[in-house]
Amino acid sequence: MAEVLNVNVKDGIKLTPKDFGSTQDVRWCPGCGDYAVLSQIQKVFPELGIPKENFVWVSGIGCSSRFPYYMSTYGFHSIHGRAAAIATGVKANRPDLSVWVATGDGDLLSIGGNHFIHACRKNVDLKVLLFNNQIYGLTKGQYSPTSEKGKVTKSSPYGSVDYPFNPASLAIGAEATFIARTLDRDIKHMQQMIQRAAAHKGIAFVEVYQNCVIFNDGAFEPLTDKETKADNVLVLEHNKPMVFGKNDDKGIRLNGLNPEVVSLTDGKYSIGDLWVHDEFDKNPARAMILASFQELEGFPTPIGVFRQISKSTLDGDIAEQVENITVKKGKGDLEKLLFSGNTWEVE
Amino acid sequence: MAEVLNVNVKDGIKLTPKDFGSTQDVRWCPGCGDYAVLSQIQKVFPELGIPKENFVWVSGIGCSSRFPYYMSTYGFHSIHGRAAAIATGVKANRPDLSVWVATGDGDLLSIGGNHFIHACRKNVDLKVLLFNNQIYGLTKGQYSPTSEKGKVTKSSPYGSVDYPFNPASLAIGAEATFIARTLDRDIKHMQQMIQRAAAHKGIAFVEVYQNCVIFNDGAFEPLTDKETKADNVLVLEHNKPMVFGKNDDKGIRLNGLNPEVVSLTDGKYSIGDLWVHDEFDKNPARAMILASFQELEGFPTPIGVFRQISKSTLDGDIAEQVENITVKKGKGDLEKLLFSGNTWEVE
Amino acid sequence: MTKEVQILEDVTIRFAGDSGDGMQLTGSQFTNTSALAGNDISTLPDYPAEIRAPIGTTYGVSGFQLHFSSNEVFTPGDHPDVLVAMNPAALKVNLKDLKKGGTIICNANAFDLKNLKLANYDTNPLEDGSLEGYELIQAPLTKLTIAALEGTDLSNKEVARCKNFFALGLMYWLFSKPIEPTLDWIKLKFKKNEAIQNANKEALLAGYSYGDNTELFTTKYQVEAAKLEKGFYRNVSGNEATALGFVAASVKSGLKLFLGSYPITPASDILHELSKHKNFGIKTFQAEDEIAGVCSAIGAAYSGALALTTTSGPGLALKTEALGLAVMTELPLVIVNVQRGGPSTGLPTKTEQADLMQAIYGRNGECPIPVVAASTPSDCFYMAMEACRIALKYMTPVLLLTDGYLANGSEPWKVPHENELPEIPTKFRTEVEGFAPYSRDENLARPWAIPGTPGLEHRIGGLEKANINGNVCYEPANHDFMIKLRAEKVRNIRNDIPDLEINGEDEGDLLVLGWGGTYGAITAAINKARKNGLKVSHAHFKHLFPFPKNTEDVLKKFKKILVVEINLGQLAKIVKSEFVIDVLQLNKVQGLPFKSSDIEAKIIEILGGK
Amino acid sequence: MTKEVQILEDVTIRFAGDSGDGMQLTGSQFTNTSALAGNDISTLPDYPAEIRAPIGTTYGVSGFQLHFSSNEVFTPGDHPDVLVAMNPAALKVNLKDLKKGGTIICNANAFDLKNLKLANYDTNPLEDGSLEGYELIQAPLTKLTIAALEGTDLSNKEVARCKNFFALGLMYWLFSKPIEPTLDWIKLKFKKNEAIQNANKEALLAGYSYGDNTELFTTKYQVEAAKLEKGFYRNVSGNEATALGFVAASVKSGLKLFLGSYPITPASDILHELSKHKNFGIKTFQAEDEIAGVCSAIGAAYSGALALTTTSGPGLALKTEALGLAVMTELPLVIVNVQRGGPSTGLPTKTEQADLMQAIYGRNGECPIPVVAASTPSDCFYMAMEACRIALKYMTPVLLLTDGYLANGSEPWKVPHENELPEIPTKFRTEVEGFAPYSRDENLARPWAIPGTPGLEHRIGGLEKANINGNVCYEPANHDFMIKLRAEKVRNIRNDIPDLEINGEDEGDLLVLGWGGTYGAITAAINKARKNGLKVSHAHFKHLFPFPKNTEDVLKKFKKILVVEINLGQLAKIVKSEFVIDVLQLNKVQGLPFKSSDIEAKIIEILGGK
Ligand SMILES: Cc1ncc(C[n+]2csc(CCOP(=O)(O)OP(=O)(O)O)c2C)c(N)n1
Ligand SMILES: Cc1ncc(C[n+]2csc(CCOP(=O)(O)OP(=O)(O)O)c2C)c(N)n1
Ligand code: SF4
Ligand code: SF4
Ligand SMILES: [Mg+2]
Ligand SMILES: [Mg+2]
Repeated sequence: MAEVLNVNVKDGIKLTPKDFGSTQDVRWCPGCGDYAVLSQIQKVFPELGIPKENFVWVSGIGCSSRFPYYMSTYGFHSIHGRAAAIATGVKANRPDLSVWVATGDGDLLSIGGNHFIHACRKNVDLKVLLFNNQIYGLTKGQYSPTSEKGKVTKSSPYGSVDYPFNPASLAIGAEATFIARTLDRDIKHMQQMIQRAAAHKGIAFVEVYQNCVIFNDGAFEPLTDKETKADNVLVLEHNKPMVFGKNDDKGIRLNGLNPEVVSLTDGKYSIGDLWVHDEFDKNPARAMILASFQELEGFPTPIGVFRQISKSTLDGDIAEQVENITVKKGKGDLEKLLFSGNTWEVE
Repeated sequence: MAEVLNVNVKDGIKLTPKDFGSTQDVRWCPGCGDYAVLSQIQKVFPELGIPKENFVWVSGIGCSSRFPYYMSTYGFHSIHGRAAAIATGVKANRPDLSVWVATGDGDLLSIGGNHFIHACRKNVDLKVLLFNNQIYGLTKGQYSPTSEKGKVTKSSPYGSVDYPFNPASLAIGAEATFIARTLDRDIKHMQQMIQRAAAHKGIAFVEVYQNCVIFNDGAFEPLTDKETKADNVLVLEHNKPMVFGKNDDKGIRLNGLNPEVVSLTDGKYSIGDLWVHDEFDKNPARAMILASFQELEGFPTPIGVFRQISKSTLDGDIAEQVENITVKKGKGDLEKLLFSGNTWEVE
Repeated sequence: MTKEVQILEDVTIRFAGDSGDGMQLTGSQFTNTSALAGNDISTLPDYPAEIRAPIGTTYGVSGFQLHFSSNEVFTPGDHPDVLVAMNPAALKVNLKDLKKGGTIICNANAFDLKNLKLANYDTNPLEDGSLEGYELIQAPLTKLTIAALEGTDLSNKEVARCKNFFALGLMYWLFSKPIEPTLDWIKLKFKKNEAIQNANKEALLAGYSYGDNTELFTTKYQVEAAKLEKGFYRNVSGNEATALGFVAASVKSGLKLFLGSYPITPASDILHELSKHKNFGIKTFQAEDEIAGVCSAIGAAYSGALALTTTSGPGLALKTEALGLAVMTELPLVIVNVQRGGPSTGLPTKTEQADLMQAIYGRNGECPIPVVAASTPSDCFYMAMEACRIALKYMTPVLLLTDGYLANGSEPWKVPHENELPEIPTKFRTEVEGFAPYSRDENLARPWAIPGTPGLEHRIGGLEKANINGNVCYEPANHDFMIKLRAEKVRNIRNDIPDLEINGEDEGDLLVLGWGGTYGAITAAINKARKNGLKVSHAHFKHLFPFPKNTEDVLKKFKKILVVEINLGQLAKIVKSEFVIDVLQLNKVQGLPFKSSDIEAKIIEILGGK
Repeated sequence: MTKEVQILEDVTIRFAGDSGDGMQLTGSQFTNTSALAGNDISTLPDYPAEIRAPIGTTYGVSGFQLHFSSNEVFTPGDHPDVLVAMNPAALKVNLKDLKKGGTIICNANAFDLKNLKLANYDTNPLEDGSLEGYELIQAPLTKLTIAALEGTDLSNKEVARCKNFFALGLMYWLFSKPIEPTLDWIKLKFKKNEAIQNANKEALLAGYSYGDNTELFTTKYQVEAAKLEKGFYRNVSGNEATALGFVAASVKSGLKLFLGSYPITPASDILHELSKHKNFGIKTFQAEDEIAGVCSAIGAAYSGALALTTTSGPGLALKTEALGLAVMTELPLVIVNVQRGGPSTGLPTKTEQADLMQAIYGRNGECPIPVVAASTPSDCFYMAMEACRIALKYMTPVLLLTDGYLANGSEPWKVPHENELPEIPTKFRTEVEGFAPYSRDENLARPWAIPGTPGLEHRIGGLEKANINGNVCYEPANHDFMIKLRAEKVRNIRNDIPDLEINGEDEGDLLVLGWGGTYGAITAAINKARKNGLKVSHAHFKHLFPFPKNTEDVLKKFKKILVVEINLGQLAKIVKSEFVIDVLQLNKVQGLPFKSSDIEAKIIEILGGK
């Protein structure tokens, strides 16, 4: 049974990043953050012990959704917003495959929002990489559901009136079992997140803050710029206190349910007072607080694994049910089925 | 400007429940929980001070979505899953109307999930009543996205493999500004929730646990049965400690971030130790913890207002933008617009 | 009391009562019993859109009509001979359909003031003479049932609920049917509740003996067994047959079946049926909406399943964008559309044939999808298999049209043996040598190279594909070429499907053309008209896109063509544009199947004669 | 150096370069300048699906073609006379379209090894003789630009980027155009960055004087002003004109405009344009998807707005279920479908006419929606108004079809004065007396009773409606009646639209039938063929459903009919079925507009002649 339910991991597979490079020219704009994700994927994939032919990339439509063309695995560049739904079909039919979704903030969260939240709740064993550039790239620069309120774009010349989604909050609300965030410019961290997502059984949602040089350049600069990064980014690590700042001089403390940024240098608080990150907490509140940092004045943006919990997967449960019923009722016999029910003979 | 942005409330309007009853026969099954919602709405509406002609009910498809036919206000029984999207159009175009959505767990959370989460994030000033009977009624009994895992229905003869949504969690994740829950059998409480929803500016999401006598009878019996109700239901009230149980003998305490059910009679804890409900907390964690009670062994199901926060509304912001730009640029002049840009004269 | 037994060839009964009165059950029991007794049969259930409308109202009436005969049967009957009316509302709603002089058997106890009022009767029709001209039999069914069950532990309500079995027993008596099949069924069905089991049994028996003893009836009837082809039979509805056809296609192709679907009336039963047969390796996925239904099926097809999605009109509308993707990626996929009354939500529980244009043309771009349609409930089985065959052989989505009438109606089906069913060869590509994702075989089908196959990794998608290598390609000439190639692939299917068959001579004054669920009604009408000497024949499309290749030849041999459809003339439009010939039309869009008499009348109107 | 000035009637130029080279800008500047100088003009931008493909690649080439003339102009020109190629890839991609013997002006500096390789050139075409037969002008545009800008503070990269202005200046010189309009534009556009402003200005001037001074050119050209009708003109693209048409309809109807839309190429610009004009009380709502786009518009229509939704093919597919609702609820709504290459994602930045069937038939049930189409960029203005007029007068959704070619192409438009535009009367119901939501006026339109109106509270929805009172109604006869009533309402619109016009005699050997964006190409071809003595006329549908009522009369007077479409024959199918006549077809589905020469050739093939 394990075979049916699990991604086919084999020992002794020797693959290199080159094995995953495609023969197609990569057609993103020079300088686009998408390139970074592509190289990190090509770097991590050979290490996963999964035969190349068992990887499937499914994407929707958008700049980021071109991703499958640039991988030499199986790939499906589908239609706008439907990647999660198609990938669900692939995985439900074939739990032996390692199924990855490449998607954009418009693709996953605007038109594709419903498939996303349902894939989360059902815990389909998909790895969902959200290329969040907070803009519609391919359609040349309209605001997206992650663009900040007030953003001036082609479709909002006077500033957008929409509040943005917080993708991590949404995923928590929809009960995704693995939620992480990383940065296009932080290569090492991204690699870790990809590895962690691959290792998770169930839906793994990884939000990548990705720079669109053409339509939303610099959106994440405070998080990636060498000067400001340390003060603006909090790297989450399991079982570690939440420390950040240029000289690790700041930390996050929980006051009741309310997070506070505290200084570690003014003598009031020390590392021991800080909130210790627990990825595996069943209580969604922790992750929710982390996700809400962005709406709080003066808080750093967390990257890393917000939450990872363990639940059976949709694809696994479906396969198991088929198997159990087959064992119980015996393998289906067409002749018997056709002649079942009330039959009568005419002689 | 206030006129444009606000629901038209007038003083001295004298309406009675009868004014809202329709001439159409109500066609729900005898005993259906939907009747209770209808009567409470007809009871509360006359008290809101809103002229009858300014109410609009929009619904999708499902048993519950027949609701508009039974109200003598303006009503739109639309297509499956799209009520929130249509209502958004009504409200964005006409902020002066009081727009209500009647919807089912399939209608709102299955096919309509995307419109729901987007209406939440955009804070459209809609009152959304979810008739959650944890089943597809109108299509005769398939499991719904709120049915419990393992449920045996027509489409899951061997038990469903889906984990359900927790509608409150989803709404919190999508950043709805008002989230409440009530019971079809608790008439007084339902009235309060309807009043509260009506008074909220922005999206007001009210989940009603509604019994479907035909396809899911008794789903909420533990919460509505006189014998068991007190032990299974926690009535949330702002600024009140969370007490429940037959003789108010139990309470909820927060241990760090983790809620605990404690006895108020064993001498260990007293009312003063309990978690005091704060509807208005900006931190979404509190509401998230309340929403997660259902997944915790031995916890009561909260009813009442989980959360209410204040933000500008989509419809208000759109109207305001139109107004500001009109003030700034002057009322549009078609002749000028036509002749704008590079024009030249041929003589 | 001995009663006269009269032999009839042909009887149509309609059971009608409140939604809660169990009329669907009563009807199906009578159907099964008649089938077992060798009659040919056709049925038509008709229930309200409401789940349980308030008791006694006209809109809460549920009906089940069945036509059983010692001859071949093609329709559920135009006008019932017998109407069983369990309450005033049932009488009110159904009387207009009853044959002139037909028999009304009604539950006299239900004709009290309250019920008469609920049914909007000002006076009691049982008393006011308005039923003159009918044979009216007033039986106090409720009271008789209560009397028969005296002494049980059941509540009054439960006892009263058994009256449908009393009525059924009475009808068994009246039509000289055996009661054993129903007794067996009761035993099985209520095995967990002996009290109910016994009560229903007693009610049935009491009804039966009431017939013998009452003076209300002087005659009983008998309909002899029909001369059906030898073999094993079962009664199937269209939805059941569709589901079984897919199971068969799965077995015969050796592919695992995957159904991605979202419930919708009247298609949901296919989902229900398939989800029972998981031991065939079938996976059913109840998706969040129709788009996810078809998309999950596309994902399953891509990864090697025999993939299906099932829906009805509004659901098909939602799936159209994704169907374009299936066309562009050339994946095998079967979409079932069980048509219902439209437009929009329309008449969701009623039948119609108005989605033909949507099926053939309702997509952006030049987006050809083969369309097939079933003609009878049991034909759904074969057309489901046929749809799978075409999909797999040509690597294409295929649309199977049925309708609410076929889906819920039933007929006896001579069950085929597994080994009589055709194999459906499949062809996963595995050789690496020479592989190109958009290369073509002799059918212009591209190779099916599924994930997990080493060396065949490739990318597909919704952007235009370069011929052969399948890369994204914006070349003008390639686009034109591929558009035409996709069209040709589908057009070529006409060489691989049976010729259009003709019932009657292959030339004459009039050809009646139909498709889908009108088959029975047209056949009955044609047979009658031909008996009356009219030179009329019938051809019925099972393949609607492309048409069978002999179609033009068939059409040309008739002076006139009449296209009969439950829409405003969709097939007529297509025939006119395809063959540039004019046609006559018969269109009635009432949410109901055609009566064969409507068609006969039209034929007579065209050809003259009586 | 004085140069000879040669007078030309007609010139087509194509500017081509990398996506980053600013070719769209260069093209539009030349267009505006030529327009201001009185030429008649037509343009065709053509850009890649990628935002910025890597520099130097063939798939990253962006082009802008314009045709300017002292005569009336109908198309952007079949084959450019002059190709401006900023790099090898641009040459490679565009050379095949250049007129035999045409002029190539290329940036010699860009023809280095790297760029040649990126464009897959094995040898340098400037040197290997492959360009023989063309007039090849190699100008070191990059170097000249750098030289001209010596001493600025700009970076090298920024300086090099100014080369498009140099090229533009050179072309202005070559075609004797004034440079002032562009100088003005530069001043305005770059007013915030003086360095860039000056650099562009210098580059433009340098390019202009380079023409005078270089020996590469011995001749310069002049295209005189066209004899256009008197009046004020502006250059408009189809999308702009569509947006303006809606603003005009809003003003003329006195209704507030509401647009619910989701971005999609090539329709997004309508959303962009309308969102600029909020001071007309316009509300634009960027919805979460196409379904929400149309649904929000339905909600807005219901509550009294002039409601719109805009999209392209795949988006229309998603909207079809909701359109059924708009039909059933009989609400006024305009849906714009800017057609692009399909099926599926297809060729998203290219033009096509393959959504006609989807527009007319792509919905479940009998679901009639009037369909109109624009013929030229400026016609989009009038057809947008016409769509609103029909929607409001008949209380119906109306589909307006344009296409990628019309949307992005532009032409001079003689701007109408506000008071020349027709009023669009509206009619909210307010009288309570006698109100019934599905009563009808003389146009069979039902009353528009919007929320907020006291006493008119009523319910509508997607279930079948009872005639007049609009209650939910499952009555068979009512359904048939309403289906036919909805059909009739839409069919009657044919009495309220202009007759089909004929360009040429109203009888003859051949009638060329077209619709939508092929108008210009057909007109040019017909004019030429008629000059050559062929008896051919042209009729172009603006109303496709229903057809103008004189259509059959028009068609009957010609021996043959040729239907020209950028699809596989969708209008042809409809004409055949509607009028039961055979037609000839010309279909080319390359993602490109027709060349008029293709059509001319086909006419000659049919009628003979040269
Ligand atoms: C059904 C449909 N609607 C709209 C579009 C147009 N469209 C293509 S990509 C896109 C949004 C892209 O934004 P995002 O998903 O954020 O991807 P990015 O380009 O930013 O990577 C849109 C609206 C489409 N292709 N199909
Ligand atoms: C597009 C579309 N898909 C499916 C359906 C069928 N359908 C009607 S109601 C319904 C679900 C009803 O469940 P819920 O929303 O929970 O409402 P309830 O009947 O339980 O009140 C479904 C699947 C439909 N009418 N339209
Ligand atoms: S437009 Fe933005 S997101 Fe798209 S490829 Fe270019 S830089 Fe990347
Ligand atoms: S089926 Fe259930 S939800 Fe629907 S009306 Fe009946 S009791 Fe209510
Ligand atoms: Mg994006
Ligand atoms: Mg429900």
